[in-house]
Amino acid sequence: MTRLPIFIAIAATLIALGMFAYVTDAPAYAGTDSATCNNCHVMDAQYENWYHGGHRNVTECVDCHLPHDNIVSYYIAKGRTGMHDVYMFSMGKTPELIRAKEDTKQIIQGNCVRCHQSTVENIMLGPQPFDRYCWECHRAAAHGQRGISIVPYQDSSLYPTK
Amino acid sequence: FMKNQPAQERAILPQIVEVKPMEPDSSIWGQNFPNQWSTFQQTKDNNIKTTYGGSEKFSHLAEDPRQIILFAGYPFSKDYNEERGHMNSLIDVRATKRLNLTPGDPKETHATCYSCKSSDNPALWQKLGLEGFDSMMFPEMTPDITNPIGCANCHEAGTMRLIVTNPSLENALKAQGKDWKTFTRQEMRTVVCANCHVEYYFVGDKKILTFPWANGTRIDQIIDYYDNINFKDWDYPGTGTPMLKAQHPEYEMYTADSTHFKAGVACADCHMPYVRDGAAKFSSHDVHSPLLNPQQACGQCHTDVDYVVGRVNEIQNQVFTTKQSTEDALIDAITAIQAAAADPNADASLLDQARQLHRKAQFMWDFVSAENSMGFHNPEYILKILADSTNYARQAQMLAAQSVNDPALLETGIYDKMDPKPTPAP
Amino acid sequence: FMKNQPAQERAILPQIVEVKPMEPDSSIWGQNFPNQWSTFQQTKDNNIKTTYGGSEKFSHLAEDPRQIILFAGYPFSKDYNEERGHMNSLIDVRATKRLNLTPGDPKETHATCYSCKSSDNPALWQKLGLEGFDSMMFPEMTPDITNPIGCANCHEAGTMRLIVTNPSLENALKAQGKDWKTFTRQEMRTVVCANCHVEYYFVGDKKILTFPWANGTRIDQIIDYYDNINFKDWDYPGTGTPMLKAQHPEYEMYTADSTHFKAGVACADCHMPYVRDGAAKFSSHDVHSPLLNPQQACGQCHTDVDYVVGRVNEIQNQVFTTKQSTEDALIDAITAIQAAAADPNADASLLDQARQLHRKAQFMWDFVSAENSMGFHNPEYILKILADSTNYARQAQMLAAQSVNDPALLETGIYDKMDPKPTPAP
Ligand code: HEC
Ligand code: HEC
Ligand code: HEC
Ligand code: HEC
Ligand code: HEC
Ligand code: HEC
Ligand code: HEC
Ligand code: HEC
Ligand code: HEC
Ligand code: HEC
Ligand code: HEC
Ligand code: HEC
Ligand code: HEC
Ligand code: HEC
Ligand SMILES: [Ca+2]
Ligand SMILES: [Ca+2]
Repeated sequence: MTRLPIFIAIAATLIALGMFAYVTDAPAYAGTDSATCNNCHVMDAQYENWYHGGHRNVTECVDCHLPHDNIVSYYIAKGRTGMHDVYMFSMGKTPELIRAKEDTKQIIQGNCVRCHQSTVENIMLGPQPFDRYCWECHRAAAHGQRGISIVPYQDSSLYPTK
Repeated sequence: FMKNQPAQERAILPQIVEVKPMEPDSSIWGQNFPNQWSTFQQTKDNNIKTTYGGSEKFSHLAEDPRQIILFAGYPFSKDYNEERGHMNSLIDVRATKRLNLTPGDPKETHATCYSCKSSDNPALWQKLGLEGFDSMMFPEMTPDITNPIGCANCHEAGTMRLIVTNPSLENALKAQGKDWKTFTRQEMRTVVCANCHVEYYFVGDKKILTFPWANGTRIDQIIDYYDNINFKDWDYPGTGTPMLKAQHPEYEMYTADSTHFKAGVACADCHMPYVRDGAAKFSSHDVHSPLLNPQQACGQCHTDVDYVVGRVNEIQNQVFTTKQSTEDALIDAITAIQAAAADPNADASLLDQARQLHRKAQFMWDFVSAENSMGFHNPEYILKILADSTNYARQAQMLAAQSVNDPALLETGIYDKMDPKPTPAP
Repeated sequence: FMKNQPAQERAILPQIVEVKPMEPDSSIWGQNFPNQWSTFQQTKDNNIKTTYGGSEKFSHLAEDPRQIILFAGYPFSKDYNEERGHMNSLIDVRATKRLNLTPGDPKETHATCYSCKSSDNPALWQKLGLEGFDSMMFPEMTPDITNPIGCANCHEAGTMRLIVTNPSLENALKAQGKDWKTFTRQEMRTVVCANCHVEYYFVGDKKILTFPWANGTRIDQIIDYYDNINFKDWDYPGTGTPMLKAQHPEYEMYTADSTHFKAGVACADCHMPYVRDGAAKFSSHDVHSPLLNPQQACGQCHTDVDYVVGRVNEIQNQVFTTKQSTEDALIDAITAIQAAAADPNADASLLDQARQLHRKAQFMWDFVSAENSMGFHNPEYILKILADSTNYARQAQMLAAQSVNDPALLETGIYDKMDPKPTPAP
């Protein structure tokens, strides 16, 4: 009897969360669909360029942006960076220029090597560490050439030009 | 993605108020486009200086008194300041001591000087025609001009398309067989600036605004153009050189195969980068030095913003010191030609060759100096121009000495020895 | 990542044959690294010319006879060819007419000229010491030198680490307080080329190979260095100018804050790009002009390869024409100084100033001309150097005229009027 209100409260909370999850499609954020990342239009450019780049057939965002050495570090990183992104976005703190942070870069580098290990074996070896990011040379591999629009036309039914 | 957007969220249509063609009052356009209008208004109050540019109205003459000597006999030796944001255009053109407002003076300033300063112009040009506009006197035109640069200088009302509004630009493009109506959007993002940021001169007594581009927009083609029509802006005092003055040839310099131009980058990419209001992007209309907002201006293309800003610095310093050496060479040459010209026995042909080289060298220097990026818009081209200019200036001095057979005219480093240095007229 | 790899999977180890330290014979190293070895061998047979470089052994003197005049009195006026791939180093150094092989001649060529031409050197330097090596005569050393440039010039056997093998580079870095053992891998990808692609001179009678870097590697620091020790390579005939010769200062030019260097790019990135054998990639050891394989050399960083190759062209053309103007100015100056020096009444102090400027101007020009990228390694720096050089050359001419009080010495365009042009000695 005295537990009923608590039960109701819990049920209500669950229903509310469920509704929230359903309406906002929040579980998608637990998945890997690249379109999800693009829910935040602040990353349109990265999405668009990935979409048109060579890697789309073989990668989703998380293939590069989350560590894949084991499932624990995968979800820790996912939770941490995900919460960071959501917080910054929701609080309107999105910086003018979104840039991969240093630890993000190390995660990415690990992933380049994960997939391309046999290709880069020769060059990664040696008594001195390989001290550069792959995309210092492969500048367009991930997100295309910066700043230069890869869609030179616009949808004239939506954006008439006259 | 674009399909998912509800149509009414789109920026251009529908518009809250209807803007009539060539509406001079930007605040009316601004009701439809509050972001563009509010950023545009910021051009009024910018006042930060960068190493070589920025928006503070410092005097170029005080900063580098060599220019007082180089412009002797011409209004630029009286008053020549760093330019500021677009909203200041009217205040600044009316305040400059370069204006000659003496009624009836043969050199009285024409309304042509308003050409690039007001959003009233497009309507006035339509009403009066280019000739009608330019043949009026400056004070005569003043009452009709109440708005500084504004939306109507760059946009077509309604469609917001970028357009050529200055009839002189239209003519200059035509002279090259070009029709801007065929240009792509990305091209217009550069060409729209050419309404104003270009070298120009005034034709005839009616002072018709003209761009000297019939042969092309490269420095040698422009010099050829002026030489062919025997044009001069003024006679240099004491040397008798028929001089040319260069003005803000940003467009010509940038489009001369600069590395960014060849890579497809437009003026607006750097000077009007996209900024965000919430999730929507728009072009910042707060046009100023990109060094004041390099994250936005350069960061879209360059990951390492510190690196590119460092490069600008490196390039500008190199251009600045080279430009000063050229100025020293010009001053040495001018001093020699003055001495030779004062000598009635001077060999006229040699002296004339000296003057021709002085004319050419100084215009080349001015083309770099009056350009407002201190070399960044096209570093290699600009440094080559300075190398050639110095070479011609030195040869001018040598010819002057030969013309009077007097090696004493070969003194160098004259400006350095000057004490005190010249100061701008108070 | 390396931690996760079982040691035997790593490509450097295990090696099929053990290579002894400083092994001169590259084919032995090549058994362990067939890809590097087979590409290395291609440097032997390259013979394609690019606009300004490439691997064909054309004569710079025939191509631009001005250089015959500029190097008058010095072996470079006899024979000066475009360089070729690394495997040709011995053939070419032995064939050049710049060698003086007259036994007992005070100017007989020392073994120092082998310093940058053979993989036998590291072992020889260890055995003889730098002084022992350099004080021998060229023909005396010849029997000990049987291998052209090879693996031992750049790598440590066993680890394959990039190392400084030339003791003169080690000394030069030390003089600047630097220790290459602390350099990163990416830094070594540039520094390893500085074993050879640097300006150098010979100290004393033993002709000890030395890099003039104690004050730094910028052009003005190097000139200061030489001026301070009163060094000269030769006396210019007729002018008496104590001249300096510049040689292949690729390293100094490139690292002088060039746009690529500041962006973290190394020589090996462009000249030894990764290529593939099956899926695995390795550094191409077929070192040559990147314009012959721009897809590989530039394409990973620059998606638009046509654009960057077009830029190289643009930059090189601008540098080339500016460099020729500088040469013309130098020839005019030389002619004037010769005339003045022939006049016993010349003012000694003015004439000496003229010589100093000639020395400086010509070294600056040569620093650009002897550098092998025709400006591309550092366009702005190089164009600024040329602008200054021309300015000094013209001032040298003016001082010569002043020293004998004779404006007839101010003639310009002398080379253009020469008919016939000089030809290299047969
Ligand atoms: C092939 C690997 C790869 C994939 C797939 C990938 N990225 Fe990236 N991403 C990178 C790299 C590499 C960088 C760092 C670029 C740099 O520092 O220059 C980066 C940087 C970013 C940045 C920071 C912006 C910047 O320029 O530094 C964002 C945001 C981003 N990625 C989002 C995404 C999204 C969203 C997706 C999926 C649509 C995605 N990425 C897919 C490799 C990848
Ligand atoms: C809720 C909106 C939102 C979603 C969804 C989102 N991001 Fe972001 N992301 C942001 C914001 C805001 C920033 C800028 C934060 C900053 O720079 O501190 C950002 C920054 C980044 C960065 C650069 C900063 C860093 O961490 O190095 C990367 C990479 C990135 N996001 C990848 C992703 C990927 C991959 C996904 C999908 C799995 C994703 N984001 C989903 C809003 C979002
Ligand atoms: C999930 C695995 C995966 C990851 C992570 C990954 N790649 Fe790839 N990458 C591939 C595959 C598979 C291909 C072949 C694609 C094709 O042929 O269309 C490829 C193609 C490439 C290519 C050649 C095509 C091109 O776009 O130029 C380059 C270069 C490359 N990757 C570099 C990188 C770099 C750099 C990173 C890290 C920033 C990276 N890759 C991350 C799987 C991956
Ligand atoms: C690649 C970027 C870029 C492009 C494209 C570009 N500029 Fe600039 N511009 C700069 C930089 C950087 C400066 C130097 C600012 C400084 O010194 O503070 C500058 C300076 C200027 C200035 C002087 C600004 C001041 O600080 O007073 C004007 C005016 C100008 N540019 C106009 C133009 C015009 C017109 C075009 C096209 C024809 C153009 N720019 C193209 C980057 C660019
Ligand atoms: C209608 C003529 C006109 C047009 C069109 C025009 N400008 Fe200007 N611009 C000026 C004038 C005049 C000034 C100087 C105003 C002053 O100093 O009072 C100026 C100043 C500037 C400055 C210096 C601002 C500062 O704070 O120092 C920059 C940068 C600039 N313009 C860039 C551009 C670019 C980029 C375009 C094209 C997108 C453009 N302008 C189009 C006339 C024009
Ligand atoms: C073809 C367009 C054009 C014409 C015609 C023109 N200007 Fe300008 N004016 C500009 C531009 C662009 C700037 C900003 C760039 C600069 O100052 O170099 C400017 C800047 C100025 C400035 C502010 C900077 C300074 O120099 O002190 C003054 C004052 C000025 N103009 C006066 C005049 C006068 C007087 C005339 C007539 C002789 C004139 N303008 C004709 C385009 C023009
Ligand atoms: C100095 C020239 C210039 C002036 C003055 C000017 N604009 Fe623009 N405007 C541009 C350029 C360049 C663009 C970019 C157009 C493109 O990308 O096609 C632009 C774009 C726009 C757009 C399209 C959306 C966007 O942000 O890219 C709107 C709307 C706009 N301007 C409104 C205005 C209004 C309102 C005014 C007056 C307050 C104004 N403009 C004054 C040059 C100018
Ligand atoms: C729309 C794209 C874009 C914008 C905006 C842009 N750049 Fe560039 N920039 C390029 C391209 C493309 C190159 C050529 C090299 C390459 O392919 O990466 C380049 C080259 C450069 C270089 C090397 C050239 C040299 O002379 O050293 C510098 C420095 C540079 N940019 C600085 C800047 C600065 C500063 C800004 C902002 C004021 C800027 N860029 C804005 C695209 C851009
Ligand atoms: C960004 C790319 C790049 C870098 C980094 C670079 N070079 Fe070059 N180099 C070139 C190009 C392009 C040429 C011109 C080739 C031509 O004219 O055919 C060249 C020319 C040369 C040549 C003459 C080649 C020939 O064709 O005969 C030599 C030697 C050379 N470089 C050595 C070096 C050295 C040593 C370094 C480092 C100190 C270096 N380069 C760094 C691109 C580069
Ligand atoms: C041991 C001395 C030595 C080292 C170390 C060395 N070079 Fe060379 N290099 C030479 C010599 C000598 C030649 C000219 C050979 C000839 O013409 O016979 C040459 C020629 C070249 C050429 C012209 C090839 C052609 O086909 O025209 C290039 C490019 C070059 N080197 C780049 C490099 C680069 C990059 C490095 C460092 C990774 C390097 N070199 C290291 C001595 C060296
Ligand atoms: C510090 C290293 C170094 C020393 C010492 C050196 N060279 Fe070279 N040499 C090079 C390099 C690097 C090249 C390729 C670049 C070039 O030719 O400019 C080269 C190229 C050459 C070439 C082929 C191109 C040509 O000029 O015809 C000859 C021949 C040559 N050297 C002869 C000599 C002679 C003779 C000496 C002694 C006076 C000497 N070298 C001393 C580094 C050196
Ligand atoms: C002119 C200098 C030079 C010479 C000579 C030279 N190398 Fe290299 N080598 C390099 C450079 C630079 C690298 C890149 C090292 C790095 O990235 O750490 C390299 C890398 C290597 C590597 C590492 C894997 C790779 O391909 O990047 C091997 C193995 C190698 N060289 C073998 C050889 C052999 C075998 C020879 C003789 C046939 C040789 N090298 C001659 C400069 C040279
Ligand atoms: C110094 C520049 C440089 C760096 C750093 C670099 N690469 Fe590369 N990479 C190249 C070049 C050049 C090629 C082209 C080889 C070819 O196609 O002959 C290449 C080719 C590749 C390819 C094959 C592409 C294809 O078309 O199939 C892959 C995959 C790749 N790199 C991945 C990586 C990864 C992963 C890293 C970081 C560990 C990396 N690269 C670092 C220059 C670089
Ligand atoms: C390892 C990466 C890398 C390689 C390899 C490379 N570049 Fe670049 N390049 C850059 C960077 C970084 C910049 C600076 C501008 C920017 O940020 O894009 C640049 C700038 C340039 C520019 C603009 C500068 C100017 O002066 O106009 C040109 C042109 C250029 N590179 C040509 C080449 C050529 C040609 C090659 C091959 C011979 C080459 N690059 C190889 C990274 C590279
Ligand atoms: Ca300004
Ligand atoms: Ca060569």
